Amino acid sequence: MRGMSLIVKTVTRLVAEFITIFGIYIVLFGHLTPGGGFTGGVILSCGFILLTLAFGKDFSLHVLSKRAAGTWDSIGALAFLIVALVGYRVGSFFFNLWAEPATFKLASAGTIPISNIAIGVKVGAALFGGFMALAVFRRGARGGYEEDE
Amino acid sequence: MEFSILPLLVAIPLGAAFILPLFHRVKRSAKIADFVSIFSAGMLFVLTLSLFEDAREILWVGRWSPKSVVGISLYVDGLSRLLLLIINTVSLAVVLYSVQYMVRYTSRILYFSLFMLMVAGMNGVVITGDMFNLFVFLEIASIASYALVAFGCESEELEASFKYLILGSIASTFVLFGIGMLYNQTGFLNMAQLSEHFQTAGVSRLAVMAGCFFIVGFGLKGAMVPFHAWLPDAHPSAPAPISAMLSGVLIKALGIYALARLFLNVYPVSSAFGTIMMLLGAVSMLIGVLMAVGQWDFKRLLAYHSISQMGYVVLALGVGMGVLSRGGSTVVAGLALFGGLFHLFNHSAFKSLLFLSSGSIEYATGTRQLKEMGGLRKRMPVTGVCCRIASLSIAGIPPFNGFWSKWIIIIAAFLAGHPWLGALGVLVAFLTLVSFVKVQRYALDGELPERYRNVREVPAAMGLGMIILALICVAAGVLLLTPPLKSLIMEPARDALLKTSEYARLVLGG
Amino acid sequence: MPRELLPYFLAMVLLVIGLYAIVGKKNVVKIIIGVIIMEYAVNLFLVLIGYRSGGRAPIVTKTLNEDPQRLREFMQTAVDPLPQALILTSIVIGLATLILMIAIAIRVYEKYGTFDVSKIRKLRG
Amino acid sequence: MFDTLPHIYALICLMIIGSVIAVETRDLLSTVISIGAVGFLLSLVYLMLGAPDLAITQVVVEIIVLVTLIRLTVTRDDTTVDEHRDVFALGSGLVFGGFLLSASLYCLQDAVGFGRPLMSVSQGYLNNALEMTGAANVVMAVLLDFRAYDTLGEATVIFAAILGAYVVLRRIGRKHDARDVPHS
Repeated sequence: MRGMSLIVKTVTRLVAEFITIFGIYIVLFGHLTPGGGFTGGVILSCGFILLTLAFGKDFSLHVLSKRAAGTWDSIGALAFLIVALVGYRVGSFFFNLWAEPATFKLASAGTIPISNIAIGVKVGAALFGGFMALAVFRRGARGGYEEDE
Repeated sequence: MEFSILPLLVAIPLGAAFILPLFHRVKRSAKIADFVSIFSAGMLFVLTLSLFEDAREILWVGRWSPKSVVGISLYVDGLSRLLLLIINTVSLAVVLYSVQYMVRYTSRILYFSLFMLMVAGMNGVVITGDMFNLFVFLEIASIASYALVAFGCESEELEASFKYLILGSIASTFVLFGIGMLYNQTGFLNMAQLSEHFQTAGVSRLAVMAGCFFIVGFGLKGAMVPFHAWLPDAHPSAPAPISAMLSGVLIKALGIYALARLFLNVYPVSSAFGTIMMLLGAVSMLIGVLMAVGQWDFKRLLAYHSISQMGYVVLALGVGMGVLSRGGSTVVAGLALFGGLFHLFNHSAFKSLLFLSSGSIEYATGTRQLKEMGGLRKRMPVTGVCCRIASLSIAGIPPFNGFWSKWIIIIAAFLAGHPWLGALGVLVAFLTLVSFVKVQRYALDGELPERYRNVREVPAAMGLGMIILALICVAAGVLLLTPPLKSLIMEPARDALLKTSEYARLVLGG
Repeated sequence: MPRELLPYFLAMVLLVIGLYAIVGKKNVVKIIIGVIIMEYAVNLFLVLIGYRSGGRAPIVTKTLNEDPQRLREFMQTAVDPLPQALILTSIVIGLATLILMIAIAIRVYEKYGTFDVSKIRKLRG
Repeated sequence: MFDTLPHIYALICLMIIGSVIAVETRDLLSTVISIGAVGFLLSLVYLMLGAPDLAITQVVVEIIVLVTLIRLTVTRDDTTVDEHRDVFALGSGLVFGGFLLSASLYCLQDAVGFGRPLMSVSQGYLNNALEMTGAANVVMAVLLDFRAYDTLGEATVIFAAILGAYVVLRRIGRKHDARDVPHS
């Protein structure tokens, strides 16, 4: 993929930042407004996919390499698992520490925003990596996930 | 502050699966993958054994219990414990085997990561007490298995995986539809609350329809005969350790366990569902074995036998349900259920062992065709002995475990007043014997072909995995039928199904 | 059929269409489309189950929280949040299945050179 | 009380029409576009039934679905399907579908009607989410607190599927050179 015309690139440059900011907003305010970690993560990966479609795969792989995408995928999942295991402090799985009646602030609702961020990172990275694996794959070319050894 | 180990059964394999891809491009990644997966499989095995101390254990995740707001419950009774034992024992043996076998494939890290996800999914299905949670973990195990079937990336494997994936997603949709119907009818998702609701309010027509959707969905996952089309393609195409996991454990945890739990514990026992299960079981037994007799591909033959042997288990469950719903003797019902569960255990041991030995033969000779093999007993003594033990077990030769479980099921069918089903059981057992005599004759005995003169026994790690399972095959027949282990493992499992309506009381009361 | 049960029936119709596409069509893309339609059908069914007349989204705003009277009214009229959580999970699972399905389909096309499933059969029956 | 119902009926009927077009049209690109339209109609249904979370999610997921589906269909240059109608498949589909629909017609009469769910459990979620979890969005409170274990499973499903896609898209699955020589 070599990228598209100048008009598309210019518009993309303008829009991509807004998409990213919107995605981050959706992740962070998931416990107060519609949205949440998963939705925000998908929006973030949509931003990356738009970049890929407009500028070609080399550009977006420069921003976030496939290996880094895999790493963030794992880190997000591990972070969520750790949130789950924090519940062991009170002898349970998934206990919402620091829960308090709603204050409608960003830092409220205990572990929920943390879980949202973890899921957002995880889903964004995972979908971007999956999309790149699908996009890069060509007949007869070396592609897909790199083989080890 | 009590410390429950139930979440660890899911958290350990999940943690292993999440950590492994971080090491993808690291030097010595293969060693790390081996270490992490053997360590977590061993931990799971030990945890499972430690579960046998207590009578039952229940955990409300996040402390959301019926006292405040109902959340998801994790509940382990005798039946879950039996399934956990099966899953974690077989997965330990298979991990040991994979360490050497997977040298032939690339991307070891991804393999072990997906393997751990599959184990986590099955453990999750077995310990959960919530319908939707069961669905989610069923999906984890299924998706990991779709990818593992295609692990070799050859055209046949991709084709089999695609077929499996399509039928698997139909199954998931039906299960989810059924869950939606139950939620519409009752407003509950927790199995115990559903059971309580059905006991007081009765089963409506929509709930019966949901039951039919569950039979289609879990029947597809468990490969019962009208829904079996994917299994003979998917199981042979996977790498041998994965075939062993799929045939030995996956179809039981996702299919049979879910059906047994639903129709004996959640729904009030009904003769209609019992009859359906009995018919499905009988048809699966017969069709599976008839398809198997004519096969010359070793792994495909084993796959068809899986359908047939699972038919025995479903038949036994159906017979038990029939007796219970008529208010008949609990001794007969208990005998049928005991036979079914015992066969479930035995099948996981000998079928995994058979798939592992077929993998060893393929590893050493490069072929799966029975006609091309011959005389391998002399060149591969360990594989030969293990394969022979497993074949004797599945064929139902007296001292081995397969004989006892089939025997119990057939007796129970006669006692329950289904002599034709008993006779069918005998016939299928005979055909199974014929089929495995063929395997023995062509693969292990006879003339050693010239090109296999230099075939050597497989490495020790693979042998170890097989020997563990072979010992279980030999020992289970005697040990599980005599008091200490019988009253520890088998009887609680049977009682969990036999005392159908106790389930709700035990979960909600404790 | 009572009028208030018609939406459920329409969701079942959608399920049957998806099932027909999977079973009756020979093209890989059509089969994948069938799976997607079935997922839509089940999500539609779940959201219909959770709807409560009045249909307020189950999200509390700050102004609503300050007025106990309106908050109580909200709790009696907001739609059922549980099926929505289930649908969110189900959408994610559908997306995950779809990505894996498309990856496999691309590989199958590469190996066989066709989308016609009647020509994709190296495995015997 | 059934104030929004006409819209819902219209939208669902449009979804059904869109799905039939998607299944029956001969051009694969049109198929993909129609399924996209069905997805957006579904997100409108979500919006009208009081589920803004789902509406947003459905729209963004739909974009990814469309992009990947188009990636699949443009694998080849000619995107038309040249299939003859299979009478047997059509017939058996009609029979089975008719059976399923008539069974559901019979069984759905027991269903709890549209617009008044039982909410045996979820009324508790609505009443207590604000106090007990502090999340104003009750759906998020259910998803990440009351039923967070499901969400862990959901995140794992995505993880498994992406790993699966990596696995399936490897160029080389087996080490062929090692195959012929035992114990290399």
